[in-house]
Amino acid sequence: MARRIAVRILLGAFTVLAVVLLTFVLQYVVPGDPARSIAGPKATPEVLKEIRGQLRLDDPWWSQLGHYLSSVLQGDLGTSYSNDRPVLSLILERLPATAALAAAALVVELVLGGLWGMWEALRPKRSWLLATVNVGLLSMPVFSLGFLLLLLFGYQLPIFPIDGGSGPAQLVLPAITLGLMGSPYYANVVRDSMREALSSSYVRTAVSKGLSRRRIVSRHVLRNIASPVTTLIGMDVAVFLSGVVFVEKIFAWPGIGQMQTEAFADLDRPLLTGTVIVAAALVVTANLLVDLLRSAIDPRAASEAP
Amino acid sequence: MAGPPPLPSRRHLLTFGAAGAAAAFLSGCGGPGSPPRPGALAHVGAWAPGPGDQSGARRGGHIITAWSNEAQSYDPAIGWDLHSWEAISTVLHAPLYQYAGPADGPAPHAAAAMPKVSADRRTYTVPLRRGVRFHNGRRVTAQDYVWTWTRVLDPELASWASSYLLGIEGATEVYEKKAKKVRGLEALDDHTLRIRLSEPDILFQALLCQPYMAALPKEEVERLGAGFSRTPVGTGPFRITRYDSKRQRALFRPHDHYFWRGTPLIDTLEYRWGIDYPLQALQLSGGKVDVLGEGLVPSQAARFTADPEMRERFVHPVPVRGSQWITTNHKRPVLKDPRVRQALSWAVDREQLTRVSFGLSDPWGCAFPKHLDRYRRTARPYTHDPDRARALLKEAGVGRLRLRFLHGTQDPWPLMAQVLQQQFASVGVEITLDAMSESAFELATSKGEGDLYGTDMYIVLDSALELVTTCFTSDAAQNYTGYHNKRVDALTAKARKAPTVEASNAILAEVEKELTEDAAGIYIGSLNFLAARSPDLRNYQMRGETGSYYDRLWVKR
Amino acid sequence: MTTAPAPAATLGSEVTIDRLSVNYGDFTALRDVSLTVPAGTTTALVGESGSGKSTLALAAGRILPPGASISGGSVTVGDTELTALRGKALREARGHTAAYLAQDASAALNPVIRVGKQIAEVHQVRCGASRAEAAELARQGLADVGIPDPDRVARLYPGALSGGMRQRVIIAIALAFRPQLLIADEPTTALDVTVQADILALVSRLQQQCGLTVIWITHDMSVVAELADHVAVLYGGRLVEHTDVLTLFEGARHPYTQALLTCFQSGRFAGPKQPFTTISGSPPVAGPPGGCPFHPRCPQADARCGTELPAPRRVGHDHTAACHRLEETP
Amino acid sequence: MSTVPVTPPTATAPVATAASGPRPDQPRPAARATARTAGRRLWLTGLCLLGFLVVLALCTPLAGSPYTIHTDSLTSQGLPAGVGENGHLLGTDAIGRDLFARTLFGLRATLIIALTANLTSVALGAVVGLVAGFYRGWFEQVLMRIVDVFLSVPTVLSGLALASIVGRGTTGIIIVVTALYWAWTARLVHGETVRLRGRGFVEAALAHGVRRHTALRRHVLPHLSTILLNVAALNGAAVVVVGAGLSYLGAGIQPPTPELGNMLADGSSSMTYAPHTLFVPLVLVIATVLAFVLVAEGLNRRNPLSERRSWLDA
Repeated sequence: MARRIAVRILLGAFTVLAVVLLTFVLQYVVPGDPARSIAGPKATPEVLKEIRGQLRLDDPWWSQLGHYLSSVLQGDLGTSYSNDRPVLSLILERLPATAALAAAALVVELVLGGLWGMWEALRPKRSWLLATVNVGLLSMPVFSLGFLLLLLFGYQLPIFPIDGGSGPAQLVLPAITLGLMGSPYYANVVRDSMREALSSSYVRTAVSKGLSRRRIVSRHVLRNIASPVTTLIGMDVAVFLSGVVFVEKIFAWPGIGQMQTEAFADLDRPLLTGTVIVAAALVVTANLLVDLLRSAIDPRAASEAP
Repeated sequence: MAGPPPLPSRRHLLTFGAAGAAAAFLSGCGGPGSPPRPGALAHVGAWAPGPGDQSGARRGGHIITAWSNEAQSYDPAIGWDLHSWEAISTVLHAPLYQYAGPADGPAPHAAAAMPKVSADRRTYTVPLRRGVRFHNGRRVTAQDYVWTWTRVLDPELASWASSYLLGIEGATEVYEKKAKKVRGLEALDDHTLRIRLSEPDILFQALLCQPYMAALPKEEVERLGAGFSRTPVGTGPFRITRYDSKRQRALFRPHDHYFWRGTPLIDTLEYRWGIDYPLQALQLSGGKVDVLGEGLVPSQAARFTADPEMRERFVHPVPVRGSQWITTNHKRPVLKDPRVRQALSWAVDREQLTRVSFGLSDPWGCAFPKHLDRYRRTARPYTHDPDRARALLKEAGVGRLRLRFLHGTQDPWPLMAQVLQQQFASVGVEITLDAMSESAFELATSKGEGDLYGTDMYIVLDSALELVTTCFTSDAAQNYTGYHNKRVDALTAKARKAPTVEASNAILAEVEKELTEDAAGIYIGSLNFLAARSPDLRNYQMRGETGSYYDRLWVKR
Repeated sequence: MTTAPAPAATLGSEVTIDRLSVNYGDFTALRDVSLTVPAGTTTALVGESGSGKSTLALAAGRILPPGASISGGSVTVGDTELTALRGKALREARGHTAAYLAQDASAALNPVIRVGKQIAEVHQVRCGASRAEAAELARQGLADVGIPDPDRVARLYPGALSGGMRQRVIIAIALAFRPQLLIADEPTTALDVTVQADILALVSRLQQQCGLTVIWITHDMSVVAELADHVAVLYGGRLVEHTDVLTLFEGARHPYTQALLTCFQSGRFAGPKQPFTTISGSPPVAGPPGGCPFHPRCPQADARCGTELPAPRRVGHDHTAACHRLEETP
Repeated sequence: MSTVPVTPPTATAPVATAASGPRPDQPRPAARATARTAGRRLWLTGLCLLGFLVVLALCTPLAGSPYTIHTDSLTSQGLPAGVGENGHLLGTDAIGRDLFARTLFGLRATLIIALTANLTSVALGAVVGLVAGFYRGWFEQVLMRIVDVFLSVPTVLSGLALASIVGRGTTGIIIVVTALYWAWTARLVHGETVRLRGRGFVEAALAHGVRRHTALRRHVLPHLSTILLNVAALNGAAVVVVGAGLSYLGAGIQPPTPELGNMLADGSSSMTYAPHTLFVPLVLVIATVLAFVLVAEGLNRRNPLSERRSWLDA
């Protein structure tokens, strides 16, 4: 078991490194001059040259990459162009907000999607209401849904505060937006795996034991559907980190998604690559945790290939 | 409002391409133009120079201003986006002079009186006001100004404003690391500062009003180091007490030793950023926020124009000294012929075009902004005359004309480009639109690519001379399209050396006439600024050169 | 194997099935079958696929699959009449009337719960035993079914057990029921012969000790011979013959039963290269034809067999058969 | 089945059951039939809806030009005309262009993107997944790690960066969407292929000396077809929404070419004073996604699994 984890961590490190390379190339190739976004349009060419010199922007790309990689390996993600502070501290400052949002959205997803899937699995007839809601959510872009919720529950009937900040009350609307987006996927997975579980013979054994319906579902069925659901959670982390970009922009939630788009617009390369690395590391660790969780819940998973 | 909403970074917003400074504008409404009368509150002494009428002033209150982005820096030598500019101009630092009433020129602020100018108009002697202290309590001396201005010239700091100080004797040597001290800059005693220019410059008086010319405490700059850009120490009406980048908020409290006794009136000022425009509009109309720092962007401006009641309660329209035009690439042979440029100028229907910016620019066919003080215009603006355009094109012998129009994602240009495309098509000129990200757009235009692109330019130094020297003279910093007009260059140099503002403006009128007739650019609009503030604020004043004046407003909840 | 302590009372009770009919939607799987299984005895249900033997057994324990409905008749196990029960009462009744031994033991065990816990659960639910007591009873149950080192096995997951072990666990679960009726649905078919022998020996031992009433579904005559006291032969959803095991092998009267026996003998004692004797035709799938269900494949069928349904008639002391031409057959 | 299986049946795998009466956990033949017809009804409606949308998109020339700006139809304050006003069937957008024409052109652009990008990303994903799943060993590890990398890079950000490099036209978006979405399909297909390889019939084929890639093509691929169709359908829905997302951030198809994505983006900002500018394109996006989801749902229904009865109802 420990060997398997070690292999996974090694592979994870490789993935993060590959992501660093990919992101560095991506943002290096994006047209635009970071010096201009630092010094502003009225700066004279001499000032721009001076800034480019200080930030070593005119070095050949491979020396920039080499310099960057060596500093990353020592854990120093460089300093942000736009506000002169170490990228790592900037990200760590904003990370808890995004983590809280992702966690809350995951809870909303699991609860909504789970209950919905279970309800549909336990009812013999397929309900058309849920199918239409399913389609509606699948096709609604995040920002339209977010803005509608903001307008409805933040402004028209001011149930939730819309004055920005990162308190629990402000967390509700963004978490619901993200959660709603993901719940159809969870509902489908829960419904299918539950339906398969309910028609398998170990449930018949449970029925023949005379167990109550609730006990059968909670004791026997839920643990069996945990494995496919945890796989989905693993895949979902990456989705969160991109859905978060829109939601944080609309609800002014101070997370790394917002910082990422700002860094991209300002061509703040160290901050941009920094956020991507942290995001990639989050995805990799999340997948590892999910795998461990899954093999804890479902012994069959433990025997599968890593 | 059509056109993809602007990318999150609004740093570029009101810089609109060329004008690094904030939206420069005259406070159109409110109080009489005369210098501030003593307020009803006895204990409020004289007010800092600026617009507004303080009768019925009341103390106390907490003001919240919303911004879309974090400030570039609160260090006056570094910050240039609107958020930083307002903080360094009226909140944290007090420059030597500040624009007085709505239409008047600079009035003494941190300085005791207007500068004594030598006969050859090259030496300025500035008497400093006594009793001006830094937030840490230390008195300000002339030596502080010498140190601050030398710091701006320091190549290590790479401040964007360094180029403005090169007019002072010896400044270029410091800028090129050849000298440590600026020859033309001397502190005669603790309260007099003498500046010697290499040649007379009518703009220098306005330069003394800029935030980067305000004194900075040497010991604090060195103590705080990089932190200075977030929690600076200055001489302004407010000092910063908390900078929280995690919750994206900054808190300012009144400066206890502020030399205009009794102001500011409110207790605390809070800046909040990271708030997108639609949410800003909701927060304002929901009463959660008192001022929108960047005013109304076109997409939100439409929201308020749609509802007259909302417009009346929240919107504070303010004319701005800024002009909007389409730069033509003079390197392209077909665009070298002035008749082609004039044809394009006649082909534009400015009425239809500026409707797309929802009140943020008025249709206008001349080079300089519509409202200029102490200026008598002689140029005749272009109007919409497609037949004349077609005639000019035939006269210039141009058949099918295909031009590439570049634009970034910044409102309202993506939309205007589409309207222009249709208007030019009606005179036989085919425009292809080339949309790109904002940073790619700036890089492309600075390299002189593309044929046409939109430009907005605001005047901060109180004279149209700034517009010409930045965009239209041959050696202008932002003249990327190779426009050379000897007559314009000569007149501009003369205007700069003119003895008085009126004389300088008379010469500038000729420059505008030349630029307009030569159609150096296709002039389409004169810019406005729609400030957005809560109806509870009293005596809310705003000027483009500085942003909102928080030292004179009060709250009546 | 430690001898299990004699259980307090014999568990098994009499099962009487009276004119029972069951159908799945429109397909009638069982047509008014009457059968009694004396307490403490084993009755084997024999027949080809689709003869309704599984349905009869499951109906006896009221654990019919979804979609099946009892359209007539009644089932009484001990003193409770099962067909009338609904909802909670049915659930309660299921708990202590019938235990079910599935054919595929690995599927019948919940793959994600430890084996010990699945047995303990019955004790906890049925007789309210505490967690520790239930665990001890489960360990005891595993020992009863002859599983070595029950502590280790109790902590294992079903996936880690062999086929035989899993079947024993199923039996342990069944016993934890203290069931009045044990329904075995070909539990040994999926196992290889040696393990099958162990399981059969185990079941018969447990039956003697606890006096279980067993309904054993199979189509393997050797199992019938070894275990069963009575045998009921079903064909096309009808009870064609019901007798004790001895008379069946010596004097089966119904042509179908005789054909089954001959096929079995030819298969069992055939020398090399000798063809097996088979029964021509195939069991009815779309529902039995009019008259006697077996008549299309019955060598002695005559006109009457084709039209009129033969009613089951007593042929001997403990022997009924349903055929018009009983007299002629030897 | 002429002979009656007399000798005890060999230890058949639990799945292949002798049909001894309706297996309790297998759906009855009747159930399997209704599942198939219900499934067919569903994905047929899906296909019809998609067909209708394609026809709608094809008759764009009738709807007039989406670019002409009818300034006369803007209200006095310069606000867009509502649905049905000033002779515009669906009103106008913020600068006065006919929304009906723009929606049709937008639909065509979105369908082109949705179908092609969907095809390319699913095809690429399937190929990589199949090859990785089939040729086990280090080759699989390398491919799957590349998939992990693509899944870890935040989609929106890489989309933005890629869009500014490969250009913003339709081809640009297709490249971006393919780059973002092939990894999902690859991971799903890889998992499935690994599972299928373990099944008997593939190993049997290989044992008979069938070369690997013919075994792959003949045995594994047909089995995957249902999964691929399913993924393609859901992927189609996601592609439309991602296009809208990229446009919202200014990286999608650039104005003035209409595309449902950037129309949604514009609509969101002008929703407060002209809600129809958002809801008209939104209805069409929902219709497009509905078509894809119906096809996916229909295909899902065809496999009998979905009609199995729960023991709780017994």
